[in-house]
Amino acid sequence: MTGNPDTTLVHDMVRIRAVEEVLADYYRDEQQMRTPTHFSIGQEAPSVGVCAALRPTDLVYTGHRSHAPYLAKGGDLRGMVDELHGRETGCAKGRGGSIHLVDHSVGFAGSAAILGEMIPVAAGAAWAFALTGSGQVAVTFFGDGATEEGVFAETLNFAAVHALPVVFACENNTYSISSPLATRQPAGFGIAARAAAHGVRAREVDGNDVFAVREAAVEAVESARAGGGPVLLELHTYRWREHVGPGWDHDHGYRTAEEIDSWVARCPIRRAADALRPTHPDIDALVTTWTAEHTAEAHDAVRSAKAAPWPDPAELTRGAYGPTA
Amino acid sequence: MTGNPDTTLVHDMVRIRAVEEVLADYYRDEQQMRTPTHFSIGQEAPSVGVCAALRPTDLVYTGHRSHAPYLAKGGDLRGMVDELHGRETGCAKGRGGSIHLVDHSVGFAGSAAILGEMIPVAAGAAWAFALTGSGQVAVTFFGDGATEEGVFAETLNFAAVHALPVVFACENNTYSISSPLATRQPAGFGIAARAAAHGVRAREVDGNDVFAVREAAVEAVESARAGGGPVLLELHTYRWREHVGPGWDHDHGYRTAEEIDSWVARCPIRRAADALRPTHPDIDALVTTWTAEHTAEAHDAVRSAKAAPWPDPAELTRGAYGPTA
Amino acid sequence: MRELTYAQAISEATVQCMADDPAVLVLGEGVDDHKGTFGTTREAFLRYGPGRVVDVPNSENACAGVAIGAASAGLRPLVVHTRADFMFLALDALVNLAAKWRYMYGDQGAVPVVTRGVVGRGWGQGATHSQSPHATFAHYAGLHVAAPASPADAKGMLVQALRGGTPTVLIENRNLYPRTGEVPAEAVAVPFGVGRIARPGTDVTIVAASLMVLEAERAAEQLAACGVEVEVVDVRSLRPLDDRVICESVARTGRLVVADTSWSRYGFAAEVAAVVAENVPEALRAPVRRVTPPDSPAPVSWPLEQAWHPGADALVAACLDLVGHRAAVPALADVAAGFQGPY
Amino acid sequence: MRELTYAQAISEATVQCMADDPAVLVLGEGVDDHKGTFGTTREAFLRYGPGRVVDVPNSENACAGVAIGAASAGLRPLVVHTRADFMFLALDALVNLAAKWRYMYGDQGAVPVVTRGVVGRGWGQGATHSQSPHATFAHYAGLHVAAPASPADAKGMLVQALRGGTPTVLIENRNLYPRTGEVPAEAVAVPFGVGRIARPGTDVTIVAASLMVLEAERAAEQLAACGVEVEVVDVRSLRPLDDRVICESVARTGRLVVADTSWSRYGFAAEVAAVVAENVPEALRAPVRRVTPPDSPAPVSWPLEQAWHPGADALVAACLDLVGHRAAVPALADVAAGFQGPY
Ligand SMILES: Cc1ncc(C[n+]2csc(CCOP(=O)(O)OP(=O)(O)O)c2C)c(N)n1
Ligand SMILES: Cc1ncc(C[n+]2csc(CCOP(=O)(O)OP(=O)(O)O)c2C)c(N)n1
Ligand SMILES: [Mg+2]
Ligand SMILES: [Mg+2]
Repeated sequence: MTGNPDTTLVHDMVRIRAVEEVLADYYRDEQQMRTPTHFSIGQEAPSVGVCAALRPTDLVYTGHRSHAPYLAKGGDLRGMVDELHGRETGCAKGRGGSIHLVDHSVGFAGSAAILGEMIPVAAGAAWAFALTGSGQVAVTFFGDGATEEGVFAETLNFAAVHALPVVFACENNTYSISSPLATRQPAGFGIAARAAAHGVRAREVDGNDVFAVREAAVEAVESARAGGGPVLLELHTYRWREHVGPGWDHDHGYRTAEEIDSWVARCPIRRAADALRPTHPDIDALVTTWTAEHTAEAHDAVRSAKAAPWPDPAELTRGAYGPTA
Repeated sequence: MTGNPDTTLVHDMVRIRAVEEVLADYYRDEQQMRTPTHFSIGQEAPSVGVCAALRPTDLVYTGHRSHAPYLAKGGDLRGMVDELHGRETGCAKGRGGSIHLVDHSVGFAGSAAILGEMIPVAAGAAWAFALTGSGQVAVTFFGDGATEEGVFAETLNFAAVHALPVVFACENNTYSISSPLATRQPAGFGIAARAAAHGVRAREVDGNDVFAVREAAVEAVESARAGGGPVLLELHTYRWREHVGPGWDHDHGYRTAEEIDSWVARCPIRRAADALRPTHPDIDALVTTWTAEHTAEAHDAVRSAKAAPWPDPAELTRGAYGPTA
Repeated sequence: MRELTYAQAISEATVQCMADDPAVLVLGEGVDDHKGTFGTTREAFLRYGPGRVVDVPNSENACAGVAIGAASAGLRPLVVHTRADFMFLALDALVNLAAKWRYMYGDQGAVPVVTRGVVGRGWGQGATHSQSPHATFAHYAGLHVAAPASPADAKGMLVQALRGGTPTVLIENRNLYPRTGEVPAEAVAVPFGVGRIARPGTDVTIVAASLMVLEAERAAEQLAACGVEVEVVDVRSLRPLDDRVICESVARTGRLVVADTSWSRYGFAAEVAAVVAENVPEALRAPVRRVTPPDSPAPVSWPLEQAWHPGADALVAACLDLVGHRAAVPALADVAAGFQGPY
Repeated sequence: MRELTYAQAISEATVQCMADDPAVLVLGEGVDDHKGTFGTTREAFLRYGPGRVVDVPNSENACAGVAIGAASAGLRPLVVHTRADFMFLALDALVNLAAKWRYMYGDQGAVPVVTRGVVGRGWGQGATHSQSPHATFAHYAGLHVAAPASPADAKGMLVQALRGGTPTVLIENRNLYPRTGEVPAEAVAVPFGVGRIARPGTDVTIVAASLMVLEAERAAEQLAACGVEVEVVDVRSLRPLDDRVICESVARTGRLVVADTSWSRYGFAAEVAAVVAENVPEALRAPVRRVTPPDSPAPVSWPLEQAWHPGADALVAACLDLVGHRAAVPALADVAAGFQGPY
């Protein structure tokens, strides 16, 4: 850990990377996490950069690729790993799995697996903030694929009409499962441009440059907080592993090994370290230390999760309904 | 009738106006047309101008405000009036009513009352045309309110990706029932601009200038037919009567009498006549003649509809299912 | 007790809940206009203005999501659809997110959004404006679904929904809006899952909700004149469903007719029949009857529309048939007869 | 006859229909990828390429509408959803437009779009990826809804759908994909509305569709060992529903268990119970039993997931209970046991 805001960004990415790599190995080797899992390995910078701009009371809502924003927002690691193992001690008590992480104590309000579903939800939270004058901001993370859902356009329009304090953080990794952007959206018309046409201020950012992401996010979040209305950040990034699951997918035929390698070469952690090295010559040592530290932390979490209690089938329906009035 | 393309536009608007005014009176006075009815009185130019650019084999799909495009595309008047009266002889055999007009013989493929629903349907027809190389174009009419449905954005994207021969004809009359545009869409961001951001070529047109509409439509339709991809026309116009039903609504509180009057002053028929008068000094006489002729035609149609047979309740479920393989 | 119309009862519940709880707000297309959703949102708009009674864009999916998000942040949104048919566009948000939220996040947090959907025939509304999607919503665990028949229940169940912890869908038949009945002045919640005997009888049980309770009562009156005593059960809510009141009644009468404004198959009528087959099959002295629309979309043409919608006459016929009574009875007046166009 | 897996049968039907009819085309998210929708669209893509097997944007509503439009212009689109849960977003287009098209335009024109939705448990799919929306679609008149259990039916019903004149929803349980069975080499249509006796028996009838037919057969085998003879009825299609095969079986056995992967209330289990209560109530010698998931969303955690999904064991218990048999029987292997992650 460190008090320096720049090295903290690197630390947070390293931690997410280390945790996800450990989880991916266990997931693949032991098949004990019975929940479809979408890793963010290679695309840690959007989560870390955006969440660095947030207060604990700001709320984050995400799609299926949820681990990175959960951890970046400060979500409890044990709670997440226990959840992936389906334990009663999981952050969603084993009911939700990888795609339904939640940690109210740090403002991670929830994730959901139906594409686009959380986008209006974040706008709704922002509406509540605006109506009550709470000064909070809502942020939602989603992918390029989710922007094809009609609810994305509906929400942009709604948020613009009501000038809501919401930041739309689009992680554009150019794929929806195995479908490239080119088969899904017309060439030359970006997501940011679409948002702008709906009256939502938008910026395209190099999503593998964590400092650029943070800078854009700070501007967006503070503008939204000050009543400047919604902002969309289109964060260009890339997923290294397969869409769902722990493996690599060079052999699936939808993208080339060269393409993947070219993005691995643009690793957000390496790039951040490169940028800091002149002023922080100890950055490589720090990365090595942090990697070791959080790899160990992740192994501990998995060990602990495996020892944690399963939910009791007698409580199978607990929480299906709320209390009555 | 006339063979002159310019005066034909005036004629077609006059006919629609005369028919709708007669129908509105009967509707109000006799309550014999038991079907919610959305008149286009005052906004005839978009239908007439766009349909003037179409071939009989091109297909038109519309929303609820269906009479004007139905008639403009050449839909059978008796079929429509019988349908409004719920008769077996109606264009939809009395099953569909005002909001479900259809006339396959002239390429009026159908109308539907769920906002936005027909927009992708037109794109789908265009897709069929593109795949089969039929050379047809599909056109869909809808209002400014329908553009707030997510399916509008989804369809723009789909049509752009596949460069479909579809023309989106948006009749922007600034209201959705009693809700003005300002409460529904952010100021300063037009529908045409949103379409453009989705990769759909778009133009804003004075929708009360039938010649401007035709010119834009000819360009759009022929470009789409030639493989130039989808085009959206945002046609600025105005509805004179209440949203649904035959009356005026100055007293409903959502718009002023002055606003209505200012648009009545911009009557598309009057404007077209004004434009043609220098070259067609007989235009006023023609308008008078046509008005009388089509007023009579409408009265006849109503008389005939009232004498037409009702559907047989024994055939209540006819057409619910298709034949099996 | 003073009488209110069903519409006034809903309006009063809305206004009182808004007064009691600043977190309650109303959103929907045109909720602020001069008609105010058949008069149910007008008073709230006049009192609380556009900040709490909010006209929204034609974006049913996003608006449902926005309501869920607002609820997740502590508000109590009441979403209003002037036709329940538009709710298909909000179905994903309601059944795939709102209904599951509390459970899938491990019983932490809640999104008790309330959605009102107007249904009901009248004036050739046709295939896409005549549906009652109550069974669709009631199939998915996690929602409460109610369809009150009386003004008192319309008020009390809305109050219950706006105070409870479960996302709720309220289905309102527009033909009920002008009906009057005694309504408590205070905002007293009517619990879900407790049906009522709307009329006691001994020969046949008619189970219904919403408008069909009135149709059943009209049928019962007519049948009483023929010496057939019908018990009318108003279930009030579809989920939870009061199995007990249904089964106890059928155990008494031995005959069941289920009335519904939506299709038989996989609908309310199916569920009620199943409850009886599951619990008191031995009580059945005759086959169960479902009085519902035929298996087609709704037509527009007047004579077809009249034939399509099930009403008191069809209930009378079904009951007479069940008791083996062959009398010819005069037709009843159409319950929607007073309704005029255009909408 | 040669054997195919259920997935191969679907693939073969698709390829043969595309060969027979150039108007048939396939669209869906990722239908063109290396997995090819569990292997069901791969062969078609390899043969007919991206012009007829079309990857689409994540726009379920528009894609349904596009398919309807293409059908209105003469094509025969087959829309594929890798999870039926995504179909909620297409529900408006399917139930409010496709289902009603032919009727509301006066029996002129048709939009016989076919939609395949994959359902089924496995690997902690959780609340929003474990649903079977068949009852929702089957409630609305105008659609055909089928849920074939065998490879032969999977092929034949897809052929039927792609040749028929009615929009159709086909629900496929992913746990059926690897199951093998005899499948005719030709593209022979299997009609909707004709159920079959999957196994004859005398003591209890289990009515099921899709995967639950297999569970019922497994239960029947176990029960036969205890001397209880179960008749398994595979309805094959939910709309039209073959009331007769259900009622004739129950008339023989006097006992009914309905099995379903979706909730009891307002679902398939309700409809089947209602059909019996409507037609042959006197045949029932015991209460009807519904073997379905409990009233909560689906959980992720392994032990909860196992408890939530109804299977052969629950059917065995229900049947034994109905016949008053108190024997303890050993638990059966989990039908989804072979399934591994991640998806
Ligand atoms: C409504 C809906 N349609 C389809 C899916 C299946 N699906 C799950 S993730 C995914 C890809 C989404 O791509 P994107 O939004 O870019 O996110 P990424 O996975 O790239 O982070 C798809 C199609 C879904 N979950 N929900
Ligand atoms: C999905 C849906 N939501 C709401 C409605 C109710 N509705 C019918 S017409 C209309 C106004 C539509 O406005 P616009 O699209 O601008 O067309 P206009 O009536 O102005 O021609 C509304 C809200 C509907 N029919 N469908
Ligand atoms: Mg992506
Ligand atoms: Mg408008």
